[in-house]
Amino acid sequence: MIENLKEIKKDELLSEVKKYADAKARFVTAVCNDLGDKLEVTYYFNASPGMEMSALRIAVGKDEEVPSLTGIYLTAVLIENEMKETFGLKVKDIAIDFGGHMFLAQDSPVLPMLKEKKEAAGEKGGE
Amino acid sequence: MPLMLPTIVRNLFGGPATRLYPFQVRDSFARARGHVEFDDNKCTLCGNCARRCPAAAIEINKEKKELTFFPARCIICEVCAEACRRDAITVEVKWRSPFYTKPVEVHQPKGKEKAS
Amino acid sequence: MAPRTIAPFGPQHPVLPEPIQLKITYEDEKVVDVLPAIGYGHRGIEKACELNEYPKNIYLCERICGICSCIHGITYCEVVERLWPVEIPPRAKFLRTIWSEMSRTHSHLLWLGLLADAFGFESMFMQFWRIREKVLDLLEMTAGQRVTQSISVIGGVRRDLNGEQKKKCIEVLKEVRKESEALIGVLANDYTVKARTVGKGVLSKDQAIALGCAGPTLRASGVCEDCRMQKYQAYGDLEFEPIVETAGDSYARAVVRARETLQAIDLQLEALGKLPAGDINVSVKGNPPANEAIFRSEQPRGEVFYYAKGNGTRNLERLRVRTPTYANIPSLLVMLPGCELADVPIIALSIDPCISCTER
Amino acid sequence: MNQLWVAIIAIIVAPIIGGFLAGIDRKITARLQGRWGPPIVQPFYDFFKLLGKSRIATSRMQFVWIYGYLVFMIASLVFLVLKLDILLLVFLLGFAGISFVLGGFSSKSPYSHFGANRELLQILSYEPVLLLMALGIYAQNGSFMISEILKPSSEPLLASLWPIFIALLVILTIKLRKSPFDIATSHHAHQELVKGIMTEYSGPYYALIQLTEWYEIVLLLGIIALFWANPLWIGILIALAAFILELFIDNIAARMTAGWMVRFSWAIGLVLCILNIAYLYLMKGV
Amino acid sequence: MGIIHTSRIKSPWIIHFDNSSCNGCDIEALACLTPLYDVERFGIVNMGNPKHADVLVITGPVNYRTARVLKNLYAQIPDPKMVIAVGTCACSGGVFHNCYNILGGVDKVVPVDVYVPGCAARPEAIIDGVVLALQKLAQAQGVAK
Ligand code: SF4
Ligand code: SF4
Ligand code: SF4
Ligand code: SF4
Ligand code: SF4
Ligand code: SF4
Ligand code: SF4
Ligand code: SF4
Repeated sequence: MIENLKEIKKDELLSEVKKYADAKARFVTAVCNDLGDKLEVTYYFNASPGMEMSALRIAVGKDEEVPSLTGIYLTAVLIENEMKETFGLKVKDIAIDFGGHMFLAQDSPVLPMLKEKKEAAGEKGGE
Repeated sequence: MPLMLPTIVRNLFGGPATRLYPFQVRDSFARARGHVEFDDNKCTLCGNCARRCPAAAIEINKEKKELTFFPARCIICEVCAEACRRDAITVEVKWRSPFYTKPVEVHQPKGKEKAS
Repeated sequence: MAPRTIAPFGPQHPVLPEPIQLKITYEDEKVVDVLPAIGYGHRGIEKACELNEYPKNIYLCERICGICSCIHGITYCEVVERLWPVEIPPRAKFLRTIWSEMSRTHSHLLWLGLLADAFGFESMFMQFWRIREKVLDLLEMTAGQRVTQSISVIGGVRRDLNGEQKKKCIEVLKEVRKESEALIGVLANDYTVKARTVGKGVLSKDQAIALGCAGPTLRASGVCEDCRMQKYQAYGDLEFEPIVETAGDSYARAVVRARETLQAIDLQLEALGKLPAGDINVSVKGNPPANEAIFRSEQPRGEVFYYAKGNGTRNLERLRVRTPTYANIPSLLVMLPGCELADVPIIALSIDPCISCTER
Repeated sequence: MNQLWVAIIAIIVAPIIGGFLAGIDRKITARLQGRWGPPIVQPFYDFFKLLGKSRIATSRMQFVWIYGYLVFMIASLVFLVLKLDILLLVFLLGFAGISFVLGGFSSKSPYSHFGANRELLQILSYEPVLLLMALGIYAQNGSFMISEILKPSSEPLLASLWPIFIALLVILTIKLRKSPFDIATSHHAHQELVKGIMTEYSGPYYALIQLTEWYEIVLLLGIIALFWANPLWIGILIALAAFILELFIDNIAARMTAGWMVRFSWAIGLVLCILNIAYLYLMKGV
Repeated sequence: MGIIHTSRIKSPWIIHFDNSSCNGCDIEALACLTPLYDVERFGIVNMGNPKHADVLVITGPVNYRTARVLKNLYAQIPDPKMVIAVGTCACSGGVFHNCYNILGGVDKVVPVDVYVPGCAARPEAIIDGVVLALQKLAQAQGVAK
């Protein structure tokens, strides 16, 4: 159960986030989930000062574009790049775009976090 | 300004803190996790340890009646010892010595499945 | 215009034993631009956690990072316990707190040493690490390992503290407190140390919040936020007051950590004194239901965020870990430009960049 | 003929003494830090090991400059033992430093460049003081010749030149690359520059640098010993005490920045020297 | 050449490379330099510069990106050189055996002379490993002479 979770539409995202920024909330992180046909992204904020957490959740199709938060919160740079390369989430206009190779090297697996990759990834042994 | 001076003078005259390791070995703590040992007389090849090992360091081959342990994969988490109901795995306090080639321990357990 | 030089800082660099590369553009010796290049520590732990059964992940999560390993293991257990939810016995809560604070002590001493090393104060580095060994001995005595303690399981803790160990802990902790207090006095007042840290890498309060910093980096800029204020585990029963400094420079970050070291020792002593009797774990049967949970705890480097999603099977549907360094790295983009080459290691170190947890 | 033999013996003995001093340095430093420390002969092991390493070719010019560094250093040592002109000695020492810097600049590594830049700053901060020291000696003795200092009849320089002596201690810290002045490179700790100016030298060439540094230690301590030249053993004791003092300073200070170093050595060193010389001239009454 | 051979054994300068380890073994390797263990007794100095190093100490499993860096680093160390893999995951991948970005142990990329197991490898074990590596070097030289 996640407290203060608000499900919103993709188009409302930036305006909602702006409200947090104006209230001087701290951006904590975003979590991406693979729901099969859709990707669900949840953005977590911490009301500052204090430790109260709230969240915004959007669900988008796998080929839909998502606006970037980096215009408002520069710190979202890392997580947006990460979601882009591990889930294939199409984030538009990230402030510093690592082009899908922030964590992953040229020869790493592609989009490793998607569910259908599960079996393939599990087989690679240790030694 | 030389605030560090007392400390270093104390170090100079107090003698070094160094434990001259290979020549001077301290006893391990009583419950330190050093390495795991298998007791072939107790093991019944049930496979509990292999299923629970987070590092996949134990492999069980029921056909050949063999338990293979790969020390170079073991992270000494003690999970296998907790999982084993026959007390066939003990955690020793001494760490495993380094090696030139990765060892593979093949065990052929003789333990009987008790009726209990 | 002065000639520009691009020098990589890392990925293999002695001062920062962490695999991060900062591509720094210099003009003479002034930094004009920074681009962090990461990915040297990426392993794919979040995915592996979906492939493993629940208990195995404790050991995998602990190895997200070897320095806050203890708190990673505990936080994973806490978030998974919230999926059911499971309530753990009070003694287990206290023990988790004690071990968390013990690892905070060792981590902060380690960092203070590394900082001393970054400005070339070798004897201070050695001295901090010498004190730290005593804390590691305590960890080994109580938990069985110096670095990866593996004391937490879902439903409680694995090992108990007996009376003798408790006595020994109190004795050693008092010793450590006295020694670190003296050394911290040197760190905080030495002329050369101050000359190298005061006013270096200033981060204002608003910047710190906007950049989403965490932990000592945030608190050194005057923001009073500490996950322990949520009163999880035993923190509700202990006297805890977040440590805040206002200057926002490298010196303030060092002072916050130095004071937290002493505070962590006090918290341990208090918790050891109040340790309730009772069981150390409850047995948890079956798989957690399809549910989501988040949990945040305060690691030495700041707030760590765990998100877990179960699906009723013996595997997690999704685990997400946001570590404090992940939140702190963007602040380098603001702090480094404009500083001198000689200050780069100090400023980079002042956020305590730990890459292994950032990239998992 | 006699002079030649003195020079040859000095060239052979100096690195042995220097090596042992380096070993003592490491041992005492370790003890100050509460460690056991390496054996005293460790620098020799390092030296011979480096000689046996394979050579990895980088820029050729670099190695020419490194030989220059060594040769100039030996030359200035010869000047000292043959009791020749101290002003020329200071110039030769300067040339040695400059060869080292040029060696750093002739490689491609940015670390090497930064290191060379800083080494240059170091030269900038110590050369003026050394020159003024020579001038001070001239003001005292009326001659630049070292033989003049060593004359049994002459008074110890320390009596009248103690401010210059203090400035020289600051220079010694810079030259021995000790905190707070281990800017261009350092022996024990690591820093933002990896190994700074030495980054690009490997194997036998690195051994040569070490050899040069051993000469340098002996040379500098020799200059310090001149400040109490009669009897010379007191001077040598003073030099050793100065050396030990450096080890303590190294361990009670953090590394400062290059800019701070230049300011410090000029503010303290130059001012002390100039006041000293001015006083001497006034005293001698013009 | 006698003195050079002895010196090689008496003066192993190390360079430490962190692949993608959890830091556990890194801090233990660092702890070896500190007062309680002080490996400078054996002439070991942490150089941080491959061109000056003799022994490459590697912690952590190899991932796709560090594999290239590691190969590079190994090539920069002048001969003769030794490689010590410190920690279970440097030996075999250990607990990270099923992570997607991990190739496995260090020996997949560079030849390893000595493996030091343990998670994290204790400073004592690391010292044992260095001693073992030096013995191997001494033996190899005995044959070569
Ligand atoms: S004890 Fe027997 S039944 Fe139980 S897990 Fe082992 S083999 Fe299976
Ligand atoms: S993956 Fe390995 S440990 Fe897990 S169930 Fe299969 S055989 Fe057992
Ligand atoms: S100690 Fe842990 S890693 Fe080692 S074999 Fe047992 S379960 Fe596996
Ligand atoms: S060691 Fe124990 S747990 Fe493992 S197979 Fe044997 S009896 Fe079963
Ligand atoms: S001793 Fe300090 S500076 Fe040297 S490599 Fe280790 S951490 Fe870096
Ligand atoms: S912040 Fe992360 S990497 Fe750093 S010590 Fe804590 S858990 Fe480990
Ligand atoms: S910040 Fe990360 S890598 Fe560093 S010590 Fe903490 S958990 Fe480990
Ligand atoms: S062996 Fe263990 S402690 Fe060492 S780096 Fe690997 S996971 Fe970390």
